[in-house]
Amino acid sequence: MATDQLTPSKVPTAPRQSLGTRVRRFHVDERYLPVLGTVIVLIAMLAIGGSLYENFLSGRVMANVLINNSFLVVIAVGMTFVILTGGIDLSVGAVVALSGCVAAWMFSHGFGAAVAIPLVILVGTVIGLVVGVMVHVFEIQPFIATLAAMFLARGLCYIVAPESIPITDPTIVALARTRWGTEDGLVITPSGVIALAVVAIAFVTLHYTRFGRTVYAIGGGEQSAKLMGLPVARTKVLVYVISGTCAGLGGLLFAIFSRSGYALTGVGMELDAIAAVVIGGTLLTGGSGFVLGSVLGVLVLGLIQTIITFQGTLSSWWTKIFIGALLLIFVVLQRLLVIRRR
Amino acid sequence: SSGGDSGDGETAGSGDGGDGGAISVGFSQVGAESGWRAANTKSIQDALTEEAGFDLSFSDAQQKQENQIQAIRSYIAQGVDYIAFSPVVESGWDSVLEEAKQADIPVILTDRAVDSEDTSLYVTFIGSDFVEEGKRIGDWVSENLGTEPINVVELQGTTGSAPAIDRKTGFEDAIEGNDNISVIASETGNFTRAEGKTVMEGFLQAYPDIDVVYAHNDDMGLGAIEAIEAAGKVPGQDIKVVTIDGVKDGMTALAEGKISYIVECNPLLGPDLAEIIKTLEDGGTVEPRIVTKDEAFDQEGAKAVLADRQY
Amino acid sequence: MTETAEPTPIVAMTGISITFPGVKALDGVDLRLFPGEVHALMGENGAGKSTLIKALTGVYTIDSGSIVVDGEERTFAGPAQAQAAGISTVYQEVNLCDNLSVAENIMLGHEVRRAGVVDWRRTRSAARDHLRTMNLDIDPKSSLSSHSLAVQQLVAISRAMVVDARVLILDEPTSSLDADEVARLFDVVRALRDRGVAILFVSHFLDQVYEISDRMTVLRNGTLVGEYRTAELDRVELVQKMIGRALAVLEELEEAPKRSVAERVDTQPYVQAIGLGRKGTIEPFDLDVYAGEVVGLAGLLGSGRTELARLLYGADHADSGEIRVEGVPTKMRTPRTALARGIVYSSESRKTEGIVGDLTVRENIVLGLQADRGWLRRISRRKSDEVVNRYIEALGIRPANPEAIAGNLSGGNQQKVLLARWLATAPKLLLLDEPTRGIDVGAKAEIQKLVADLAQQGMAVVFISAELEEVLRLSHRIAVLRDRRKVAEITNSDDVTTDDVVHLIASGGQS
Amino acid sequence: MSSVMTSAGAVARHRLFWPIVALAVLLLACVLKSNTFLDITVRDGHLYGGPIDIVRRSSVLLLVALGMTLVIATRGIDLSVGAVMAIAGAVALSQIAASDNPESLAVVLSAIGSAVLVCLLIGVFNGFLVAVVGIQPIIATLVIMTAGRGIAMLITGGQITTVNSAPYKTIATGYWLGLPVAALIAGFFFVAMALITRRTALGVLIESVGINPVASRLAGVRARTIIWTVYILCAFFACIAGFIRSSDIMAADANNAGLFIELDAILAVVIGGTSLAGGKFSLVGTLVGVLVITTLTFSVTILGIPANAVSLFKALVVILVCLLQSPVVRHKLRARRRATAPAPVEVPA
Ligand SMILES: Nc1ncnc2c1ncn2[C@@H]1O[C@H](COP(=O)(O)OP(=O)(O)OP(=O)(O)O)[C@@H](O)[C@H]1O
Ligand SMILES: Nc1ncnc2c1ncn2[C@@H]1O[C@H](COP(=O)(O)OP(=O)(O)OP(=O)(O)O)[C@@H](O)[C@H]1O
Ligand SMILES: [Mg+2]
Ligand SMILES: [Mg+2]
Repeated sequence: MATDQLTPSKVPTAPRQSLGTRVRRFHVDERYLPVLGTVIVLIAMLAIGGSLYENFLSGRVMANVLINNSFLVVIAVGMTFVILTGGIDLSVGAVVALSGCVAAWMFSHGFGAAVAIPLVILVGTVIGLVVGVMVHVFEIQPFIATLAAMFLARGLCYIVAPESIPITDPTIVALARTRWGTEDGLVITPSGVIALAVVAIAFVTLHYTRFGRTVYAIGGGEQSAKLMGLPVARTKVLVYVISGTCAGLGGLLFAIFSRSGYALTGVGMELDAIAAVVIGGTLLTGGSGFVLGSVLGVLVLGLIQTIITFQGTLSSWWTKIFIGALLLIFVVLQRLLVIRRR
Repeated sequence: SSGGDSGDGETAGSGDGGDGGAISVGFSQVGAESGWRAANTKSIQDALTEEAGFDLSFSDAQQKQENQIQAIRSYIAQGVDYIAFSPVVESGWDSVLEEAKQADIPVILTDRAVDSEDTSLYVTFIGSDFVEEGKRIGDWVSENLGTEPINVVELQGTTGSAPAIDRKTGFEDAIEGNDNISVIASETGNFTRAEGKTVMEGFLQAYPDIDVVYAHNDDMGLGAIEAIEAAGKVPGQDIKVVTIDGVKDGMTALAEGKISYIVECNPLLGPDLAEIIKTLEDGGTVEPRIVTKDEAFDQEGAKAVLADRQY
Repeated sequence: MTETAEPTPIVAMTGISITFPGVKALDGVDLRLFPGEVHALMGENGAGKSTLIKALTGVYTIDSGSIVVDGEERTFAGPAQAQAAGISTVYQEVNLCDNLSVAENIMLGHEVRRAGVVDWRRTRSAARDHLRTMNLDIDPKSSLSSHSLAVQQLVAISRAMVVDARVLILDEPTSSLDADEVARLFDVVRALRDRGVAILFVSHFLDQVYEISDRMTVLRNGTLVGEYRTAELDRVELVQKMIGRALAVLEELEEAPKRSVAERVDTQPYVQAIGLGRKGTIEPFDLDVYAGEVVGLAGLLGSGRTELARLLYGADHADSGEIRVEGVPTKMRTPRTALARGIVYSSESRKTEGIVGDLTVRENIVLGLQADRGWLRRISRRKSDEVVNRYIEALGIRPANPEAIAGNLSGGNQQKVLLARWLATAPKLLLLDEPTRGIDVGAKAEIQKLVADLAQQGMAVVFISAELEEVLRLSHRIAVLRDRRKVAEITNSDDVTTDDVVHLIASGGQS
Repeated sequence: MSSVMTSAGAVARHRLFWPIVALAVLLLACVLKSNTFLDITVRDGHLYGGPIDIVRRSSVLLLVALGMTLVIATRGIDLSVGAVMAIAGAVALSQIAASDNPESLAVVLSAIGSAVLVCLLIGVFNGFLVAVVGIQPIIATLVIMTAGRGIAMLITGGQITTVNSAPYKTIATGYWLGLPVAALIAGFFFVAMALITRRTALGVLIESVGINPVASRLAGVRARTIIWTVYILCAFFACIAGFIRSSDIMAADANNAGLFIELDAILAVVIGGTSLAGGKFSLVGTLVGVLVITTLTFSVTILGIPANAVSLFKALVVILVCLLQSPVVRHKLRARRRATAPAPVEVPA
């Protein structure tokens, strides 16, 4: 770099050691606090669940939390990219349904897995691209662009598969059946592995590539990012493409999970994904958060479901109230932890 | 209907069934989207009580298949004796049912069927035949109203859901031969009163000469009645309303003549379920498909049963 | 620098015009930049300097005119393309991402990569090197938002150095820097110039302009006044060209507003801070401010002046000590409490803490007044007209349109709007943090005069400025801060010089 | 004042141009399908007809969107409105159903009173979570969105509570001075809010908080109180909307009352030109947005769009309106219009 070779002509008056450095009593970086809060409350939840219910902490139950939510993990990862730029993606639930329906339709029309699987994921990519263009080129607010995409994808679902279609393709069946792991139920499925791989890729992308850092920069201030000469346009379109692709992949995982395609799957799934991301400590205003936090967020939601099932005595309405209450306790605790540490 | 009295008998006999402790049953309900569903839940919770020798784990899936699969997996992990559930969707249950089968837990389906080719995955299905329900409405309309040219509007259930699809199909099958009947419009009312009313208001605007409203459930029918009355017409006279379900509000309207005909879809599956589980527990076998006997009511019939209608 | 044979300009802008809804911001302006020169862009607030810069780097699309870079006609679609063409820019307001670390802000888009992935260790050490050139010894890993505006500005400058630029544009880089930082920056600028980089420099400090620039282009009201060699244009002429008014104004300027002799009428201070402090921000300090008195805060960048003012205003919570207002102990819970007691604070970061961008000038000016009255009692149109027009005129806010969107105003004019907001509330104690940042020469004198007058009329003022002369000129007393601690307090008199204060700061009050 | 009004008016007209065109096109399509659609007839002294239906039907969404506009202006969002509607209906109707005399006005009023109280409490709760605890609005209101329906079902025992009560029925289906009461109620609150936000300083303070919360706080604005207030207002309006919805069918449907209405409300707000990033809001814009969405829903039935294609139809209309409204397209269209005008004269340097 050019300026390195510059020799100062004037010796600085006094090096200011303390300049700008903050006195820190805690060594935890502030940015990690929300995630840390999530971890602590999650552990507390596990402990309470374990003490209340038999079998709760068994390997099988814990493995199930991941297996049952692998599609949500993938979707939440995609959502994290979007939210980090300060956007939001409401279309993911409908895209999951659409790619599931397309998968079911293709399999029932004799396409093989090698053709169907990439195409199914591509469905999500294309919708993501459409959204990205709407958001970036036409400057439509993400909420609205993705809401329109949600209607669109849902509408296409009814056209592709008006009724639920079972999937009998051997590859999918095999993927659904395969379990790796120990006898006592601590197992992992191919879907789980895919989800974890997606998380790993996302992590590296966000933290170790220029694209990833641009995502954060846009969330910190789009105008600034633009003035800093960062490729804002490309990045913004790309995050929606990523989210769409993740939703497409999520749809595939859901199709494997349920071995069917159905137009009404994933109603409200976008909210689950958003909730997971936010619970994981990501700010909806963008610029701050971690993909691993989102995974924790999914686990929290999964655990809440598990607790409900283990409780077993809740009526339908108490179930709703209970979920709401757990969510409340969770976010308030997490928030208090964060404030405390600050 | 079918299960009522036999269920009672079972309850009485359960006192001595307690040798191995209570029978643990995991039940995953679709949700609580309607009065019908609430009655269904209550019936099951009332039948599988501790006194009757059951240990019921109930969970509500909030209309999400993923929650239901998750709940069933959880029941398997908990090691319950029986699993019962009302599937949200027909397809997509093979994997989790296979897991249940591996764990040697018998599965009973209630209310809605699954389209699994491998019928060994579940022991039996109890519930209604939605196509048949639509067909019975269609037959009645065809016989009683279709004697002269009539215009029918249809209020569909939630787009894509099995009851909506089946009830539509059944109705269409039944009226196929009757040229007098023309379905001039068919729109979804999402099984709710409010949307039933909204859609009916639109129909009334768009089509001046509607003779019959076919609603896929009572709630939409009741909503339609509100719309008809608001438009200054008399339901039951100017426009006839036929529905499926037979919940209390619907039966009341039927008794008052606002609704003309209702095909019942019996939500009280609890006693049947209890009986089946007891039979299986005692080593017996059950039919793979038990269709509940659904009645149909006209105004007279409604008046007769209304007094002791509980849901 | 002497111009012998006219070399070819690296940037030549001709006939640039830009119109915003209702404003013709630029009208046929020319600008030439030659390699190896420092070129000053001069003009009053709102003259169009920043707009011209943004036109060059593609932030704004030009209505007409041509831009030739390196002999080739170019229109950049955005700063990214301009950067690729070797034009590196530090825009007027600090435009960094305060959610990221210092290192990232410097290196964003230029991270050191190995096999496609960012090598953070080397990226950080590169960032540290760049910070060092600016004599900035801060942790590259620390979050940008934890640093004061001045530090952020230095970081922004460091960032501009990362690219191996042929043109470096600095839009008011020195507005919140103190003398040392400025000297340091100029060293770097000179070194770059000597290596043939063309530098475009904007500042309202004439001293600085005369110290560093070779040539200058003067704008007035969006039009070009002319291009001059710095050596051939003296200050009086320059100012005349900038403001287009007669010399009389200038003489008035030279005759700096003098602090009046403090004659304390009150026996008790209007506001008294006793052992007020906040852990990690500022050590407990005592400070008295009497009505009719200007208390200046002197200190280097990061010395805690801003923090002191924020505590007095209740913008941050003190965790020790107390504040007495007219002798009554008062808990400053929120700015509202302070406001209700006639204490107001004009923040140094006008972009993030001052101006409400999408509101109009009028709404921004009456905001403080309105907040004080509560939402129910809306300020009548008549009252607001009166207030707004008064301050638009008094401070020379341009465009003089109360319905202009405040965020679209030029930086200096935004600062004036912010000042107007606080003056409009007729406060008892005015906490001014860098109130003249980015304000042009004429307006600066006006504002200084205003402050002196207000004090004379009995207002208490706490005055913070990076410009020590200004502090000395206005203050009756000066509190000296260092390392987030108040180290000395002196009574100002004509004998006190800037050197005395600098010495006090350097010695930490041990003189 | 007049200069603000005209300049703001000009901008508003511009921004709302395409939504209004969309409205007109939808209405036109309906007329083409059903010729009598726009006819307004007088029956028993009441007005009937398509436009009246749309206006009456808009009342629920208008109320919800009204509150939502204010919340969105502060950079927030309220997902709980649907649940609040359900609770309002559940509380009011179960109280009426439990009383001896459902037809009595006093009973109805007290039922409404207690429902309003409950809903205000929910608003206070939401506002507390957002403004005081500092939880992100979307999650804070998600709590009630989830639990609220549970509470409503708890009140109704999971059943759809049906009542017969003439005074209550008036809310949605009654007429006053020939106009639907529901529309009058919504209109009243709309006008009241428009006056309150623009005749007092509330509007500008809300915008200020939405645009730059930090600067607003430093300017002495009670940001916390204002944010709290808008959530309470939002819950209140949702509550009134809940009364209209439950009165419409004379039943409290805890599960379905106001289901997904938050999305429609947000859509209406945004079509009306208020940005989800907070700041400047336009209640008139919201009104137009509401009319567009209600007409869109209504036209689905009138035009006989097949049930399977309803979603697709909605998506296309929304996308079209948004695209036409987008700055880029607007700019392009304007440029084309201008192209016929003489080119700007080059000013010599
Ligand atoms: N985005 C915009 N929209 C409308 N008007 C604008 C916009 N940007 C700048 N202006 C107007 O253009 C004129 C020139 O502004 P500019 O920022 O270039 O001034 P400047 O010379 O940099 O002033 P300062 O010294 O205060 O920074 C001003 O009148 C300003 O109000
Ligand atoms: N939000 C914050 N939280 C904690 N410490 C901060 C914060 N903002 C700034 N600081 C630190 O407090 C110290 C003093 O702040 P600041 O630099 O604003 O003081 P100042 O004397 O006003 O300097 P300047 O001339 O830069 O305005 C600095 O070391 C800075 O890093
Ligand atoms: Mg400028
Ligand atoms: Mg400072």
